[in-house]
Amino acid sequence: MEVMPKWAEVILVPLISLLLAAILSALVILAIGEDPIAAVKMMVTGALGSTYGWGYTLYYATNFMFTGLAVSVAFHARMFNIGGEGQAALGGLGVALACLYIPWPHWSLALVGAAVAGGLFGAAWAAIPAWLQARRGSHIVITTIMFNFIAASLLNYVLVNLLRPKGSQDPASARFVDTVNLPTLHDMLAPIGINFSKSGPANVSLLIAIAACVFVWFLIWRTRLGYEIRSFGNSESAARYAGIRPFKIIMVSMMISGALAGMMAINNVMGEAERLVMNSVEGAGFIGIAVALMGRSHPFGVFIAAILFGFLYQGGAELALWTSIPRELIVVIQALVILFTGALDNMVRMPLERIFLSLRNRKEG
Amino acid sequence: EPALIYDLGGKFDKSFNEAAFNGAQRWVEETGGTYREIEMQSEAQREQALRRFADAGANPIITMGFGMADPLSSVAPDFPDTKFVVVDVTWLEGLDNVRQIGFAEHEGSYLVGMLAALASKTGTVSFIGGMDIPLIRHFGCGFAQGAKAANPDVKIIANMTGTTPDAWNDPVKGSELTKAQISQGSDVVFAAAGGTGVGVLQTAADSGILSIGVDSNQNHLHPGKVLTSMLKRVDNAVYDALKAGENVETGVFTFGLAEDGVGYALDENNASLITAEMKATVDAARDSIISGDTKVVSYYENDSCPAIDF
Amino acid sequence: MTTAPAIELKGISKAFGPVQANKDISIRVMPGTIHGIIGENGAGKSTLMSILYGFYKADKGEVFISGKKANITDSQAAIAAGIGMVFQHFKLVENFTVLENIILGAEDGRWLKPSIAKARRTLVELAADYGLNVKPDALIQDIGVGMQQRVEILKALYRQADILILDEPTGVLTPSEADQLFRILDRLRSEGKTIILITHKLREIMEITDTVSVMRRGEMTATVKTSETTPAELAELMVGRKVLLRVDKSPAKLGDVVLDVKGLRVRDEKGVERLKGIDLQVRAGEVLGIAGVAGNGQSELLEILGGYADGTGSITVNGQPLDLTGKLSDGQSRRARGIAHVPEDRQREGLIMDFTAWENAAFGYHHDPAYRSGVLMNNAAIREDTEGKMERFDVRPPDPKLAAKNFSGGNQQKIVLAREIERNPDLLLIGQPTRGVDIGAIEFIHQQIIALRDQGKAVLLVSVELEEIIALSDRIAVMFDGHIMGERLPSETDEKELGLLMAGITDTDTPHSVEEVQANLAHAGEGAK
Amino acid sequence: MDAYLTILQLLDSTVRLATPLLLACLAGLYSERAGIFDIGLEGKMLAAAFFSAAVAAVTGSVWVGLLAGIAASLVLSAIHGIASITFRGNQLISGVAINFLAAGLTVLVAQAWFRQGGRTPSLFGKGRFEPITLPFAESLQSVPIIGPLYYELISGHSILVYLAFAAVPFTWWLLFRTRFGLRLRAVGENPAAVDTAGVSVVGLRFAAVGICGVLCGIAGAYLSTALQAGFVKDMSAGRGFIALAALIFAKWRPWHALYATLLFGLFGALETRPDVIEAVIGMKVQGQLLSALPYIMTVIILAGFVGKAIPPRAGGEPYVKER
Ligand SMILES: Nc1ncnc2c1ncn2[C@@H]1O[C@H](COP(=O)(O)OP(=O)(O)OP(=O)(O)O)[C@@H](O)[C@H]1O
Ligand SMILES: Nc1ncnc2c1ncn2[C@@H]1O[C@H](COP(=O)(O)OP(=O)(O)OP(=O)(O)O)[C@@H](O)[C@H]1O
Ligand SMILES: [Mg+2]
Ligand SMILES: [Mg+2]
Repeated sequence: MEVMPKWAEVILVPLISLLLAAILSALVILAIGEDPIAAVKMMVTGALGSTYGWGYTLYYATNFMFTGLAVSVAFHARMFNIGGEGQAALGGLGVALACLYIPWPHWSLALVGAAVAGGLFGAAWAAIPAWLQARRGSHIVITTIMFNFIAASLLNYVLVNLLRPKGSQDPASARFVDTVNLPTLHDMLAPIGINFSKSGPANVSLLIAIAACVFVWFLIWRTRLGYEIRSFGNSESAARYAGIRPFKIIMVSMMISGALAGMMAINNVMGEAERLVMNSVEGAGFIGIAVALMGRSHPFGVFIAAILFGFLYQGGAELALWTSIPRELIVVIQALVILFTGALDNMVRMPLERIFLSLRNRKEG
Repeated sequence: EPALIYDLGGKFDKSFNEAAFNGAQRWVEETGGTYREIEMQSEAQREQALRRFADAGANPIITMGFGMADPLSSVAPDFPDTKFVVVDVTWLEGLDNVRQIGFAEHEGSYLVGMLAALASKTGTVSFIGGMDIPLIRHFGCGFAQGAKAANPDVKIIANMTGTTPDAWNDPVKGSELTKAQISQGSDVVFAAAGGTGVGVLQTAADSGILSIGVDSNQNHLHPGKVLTSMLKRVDNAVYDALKAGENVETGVFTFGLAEDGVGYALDENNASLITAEMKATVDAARDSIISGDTKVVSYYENDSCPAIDF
Repeated sequence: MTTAPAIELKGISKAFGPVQANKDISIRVMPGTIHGIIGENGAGKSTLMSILYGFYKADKGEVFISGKKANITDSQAAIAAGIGMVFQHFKLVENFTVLENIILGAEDGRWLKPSIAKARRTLVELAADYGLNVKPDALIQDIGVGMQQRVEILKALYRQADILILDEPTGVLTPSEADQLFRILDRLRSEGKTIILITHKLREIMEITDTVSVMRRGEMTATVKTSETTPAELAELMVGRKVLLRVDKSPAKLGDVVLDVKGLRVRDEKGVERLKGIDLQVRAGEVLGIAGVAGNGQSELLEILGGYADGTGSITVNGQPLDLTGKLSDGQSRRARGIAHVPEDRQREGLIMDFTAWENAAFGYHHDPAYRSGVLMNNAAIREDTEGKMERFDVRPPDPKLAAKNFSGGNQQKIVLAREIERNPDLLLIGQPTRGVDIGAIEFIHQQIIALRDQGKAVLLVSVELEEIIALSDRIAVMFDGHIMGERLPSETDEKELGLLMAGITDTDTPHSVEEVQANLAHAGEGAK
Repeated sequence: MDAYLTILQLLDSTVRLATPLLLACLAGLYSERAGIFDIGLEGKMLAAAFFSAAVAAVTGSVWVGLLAGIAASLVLSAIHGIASITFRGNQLISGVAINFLAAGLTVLVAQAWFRQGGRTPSLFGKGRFEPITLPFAESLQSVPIIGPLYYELISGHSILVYLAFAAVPFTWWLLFRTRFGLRLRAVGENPAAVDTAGVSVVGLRFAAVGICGVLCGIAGAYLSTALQAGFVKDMSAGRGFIALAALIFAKWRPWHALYATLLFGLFGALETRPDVIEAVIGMKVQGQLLSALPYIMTVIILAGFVGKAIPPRAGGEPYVKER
């Protein structure tokens, strides 16, 4: 017996929350002496008004889908994986090694190989905190935070001391060979007659990310493993009763989580930079937490939230290009969006529920 | 209209990017011109910014930092009529619309290293880097060679702040590193660490030891307490490029001591700290480097430093 | 002159979203009386009392205390008006001591030390006065439920409540604990205090109350004098049909030994030995009832049989040994061996409260080939199966898509029972099958257990309800402190004898003092959680 | 004697590095003990660091700055409280939002206010907290063992350091010896018990969140006005998260919070002294490994010596008695 119809819960509540965030953001823009309407216009046209804009929006969104899904899967097992950043960094290493040292005949094979390598590296990096949680009771939140730092040091070492081509002053790996370059949306859409901008970095990884959303949906809501993960996450005592082994669930859910985070690297490392640079993850692991929380750990929610954040990133970049608004404004807008759609949603929901209830009572009475 | 693209640290980093900003400001003041600018916040944005500015007809497009090398090599060929200027990159090939500018940071660092050793009473000087990357080691390496040249017995301590981007913005850690170096005897500290350096200079001033700024002239931050600053005349490079406009000369340029591309800062804030004798010694070394008599080894040559082990 | 009623509720209504939990309820309770309230699960009893206690706010209606209109906006106002309440689900802080729980919210001044010292003195007096012995410095999580309930009552008495509301207080108590509670209630009544008692047990209503109200679907359907009614009449008022208050069963037809336990020892997480060498057998076609005060090892027995505790000794099922440690000792392996388990705590173990009914109906059996298609789960099949189960077990509402938390306790229990019994297990483990369940549902659950037995299955029943044990079992084993104290046939024993065994006293023929039994019992309940 | 001095210096550095962690950790302790999880410690610290430095720079008084920092942190606390207590929102999301909000707003406001690229002007004189020399520190300095200990380690910190250390026994006392503490702990374990005992759950939780705000405010002010002389963007540099880790490490207990943050501080201090590490283990530690060492050590200690941490039972869940 729900008070509100489903459409109101799924569409109306987030929409009104978003509107509130937008209004507040506009006030902030006003306060720093800029024109909010022009700014919003610029963000929208810059991010969504052209295939160029979409190319970037979707590129960022692809990153956030992977990390958002990663956090979500772990969340279903009640594991708070803050380590997406480190896992994605290690995934980048895996992808780079696969691209640098294996002579792939074709990008499609390379993509599969790189995705597997990135996934394995990410999973391995998540497996250690998972094992420590399962066997030693070490709190996953601390260990994953620590593993982010350790990953940064490890990557620094690898890039500066091992992968950096001789003589290069840039702490980055060599460029991957052209055969492993992934087709961008431009390359993919051209054959079917759509002229997509050449410069946007969105690439075939987007399809993998969407496939990952579908995969996670199936995993969580359609497979027995997903059922066990959700059972464990909801009630550890009940899971024990049912014969669901905590060790297995913790390990498996965290490794899937780490693998998803690691696979992000096919987008940023293989698809965009085409080499491994320092700090290639650039906070996408942390944004993934916000995306997962806002998407309520549901793949569809993650998909939408990732696009929203992609929009904010790209819209913000456009603002920074053409105005003197400091780039931190975008961070503030992100904060407001997270706050209103994620944490203050009941502020919108509660009055709405009352309205729907009285509507219903009137109909019945 | 020209465009200026700052590196990740942001234009007010009190050193590298800020020097570029200062150069541009000088050009604005002198000519009343205008320019577009953007601060990078992600790797993906580098190529985006290049293309967007080029599409919009900006010319020349001046970019900062080695991170721009790779994006530039893919964007520049698409805009043959646009001139690009890149600072801290000298190794791109086959791009005839790009002006690549490098600085011999090791030479400048060498001079301030000498000054440090000369000013030190304890015989111990130190270096604090930001993130542990080759460029920073390059700075530290020149510094160590200079210090050794001035005083072969000098003890040199070097620390890096960290391995995450926070390493550039952690003045608290910079401060703690400074104190640690002080307790090991250092009385002159050279910071090449972005925002972290603010903490280094502050703590040095508070603790009564000398510090050395980097990139821009940071002597004014604590008058009488900053021994000198290792100048990297990014401001001049940017100013020159803006002034030359669309006709900016392309090719690879390295600015060392000879070109006044690097050097040490001497102004009213530190005049009392640099004795005539010190100045004479350092200037002699400067001449000797320019003439080729003294060779300062670059860390890049074989990823190691003769004077210090990182 | 007539005295004003101690409590008068007028036209109380309360809705939770679309659910009308209380509809226009009016009731009067005279001072110095015990007023019983009965009704099916979900009838709205707890809601009504929570409103009186200021825990929920009524949508409509008025409250009068001793004839004066009281504005009870929160529990603080209720406490000030002299009302105390023992909730159905205790409101205690698990890792606080008894004393800390008692003074919480009723401290004397800002500093704890003097408050605690004073409370300790008062507590000793109260305890002596009412025979409510508690250990003031024990942690709640370390004491048994019976003891926890004493703490709840002491909380109310400590706040000098004149009106005491008890919501299903005996659901977790042994008969002797319940008797003791009733002696205390009697005592309180004679001191002029007013008591409202919610219970599903008609025996208790008949035994102690002066008047009784019946609730149905949010409405107050009848209020009668206890002396003028009968259990059968009350049951009918409550459920709306005639209810069988006795279990009807034929003599057992014993088959082979299904479960054989020898020298079983189990330690809990803290390393305390909970089962200290248990031997027992259950045959096909037989219900073995395990009686005992909660916390004497019954839970551990069910846990190791159900596959989630480790131990030593030997257990065989149909002659084949069970693993007692390691990978093959988990719940999945147990189910594969034909053991089904209705756990004692349906909300913590038997169900996942946020899952839908159909998801819960597959819980533990999600690997069943009938429930899957390839690697995926066959949700349609599970849902269909659940619909059938809900129909056969009369789960209300029969909606497989409703979350478990939205069913009443009785209906939650039916979902678990349907899941386990319909597996047609060789051995059914069943713990506290009717705890907190209304009489209509109890009747049904009891029938199902007997039906399974009559199909020649073995049933191991653990319950703290002696009445239930005697009614259902073909043989009764009594547990005390991790040992089996003895076995009895239900026809040859009575509650008194079992009660002594449960207190660890085996020479049941010689007379024992109440103090001795109580001291033993207090010791017995310590391990309960 | 030299080694002794080195140890003292190391510990001295430990104390400085531990202080902001300790304050933030205690802040989190109040909040989480009351059942409100707070991953927004970082943001609150950052906001306080900025506002205390900004106001100190403008007014020239560090005390006014401190108050401003606390006020800024309290505003963020209030947002967290309204989201997670009043509107029963997700506490994690609210915390994440606060971190973003602080990271963005500090720079935005700083830029609009001072136009120095998201910095505040440097503080000097009364604009910052100076180290205090305790009585007799100078004269006792020559006394062997005790003298240097007193002078180097105990004396010579800013007042906020002493405040932070004093906050540990105070917190213990408040939580375990007062009525307020009893209720606060209860509300984090079982809010229904508090509610039915006639005490306001909302009031208690807001109080806890408020205390958390005050302590985060002091932590932030310590960063920018005592350790540093001004604000630099992102200067909290992840310390809020480390404090959170320390809180779990400490299993939500005040004295353990002190030990845990001192341990983290010590790791941080050791990282600045590779020479000491080299002297102790007899070989040079590679640079990146040195940076990772504090985190590796934490994981090892956590896995090896610290058992399972059980958070307050009602933590993270909004208190809902009716849906
Ligand atoms: N916190 C709540 N939120 C929403 N609905 C509730 C809540 N508590 C009770 N209800 C609804 O109110 C109805 C009455 O519940 P109540 O707890 O008063 O029943 P009860 O008579 O005490 O049942 P039982 O005998 O099982 O204790 C229920 O059917 C349920 O739908
Ligand atoms: N949060 C809730 N939302 C909706 N309904 C609820 C909620 N909490 C309780 N209920 C309803 O309130 C009624 C009584 O709840 P209660 O918790 O008293 O269960 P119960 O039947 O007494 O179970 P138990 O015997 O296990 O205590 C049930 O019908 C249940 O559906
Ligand atoms: Mg009830
Ligand atoms: Mg009930």
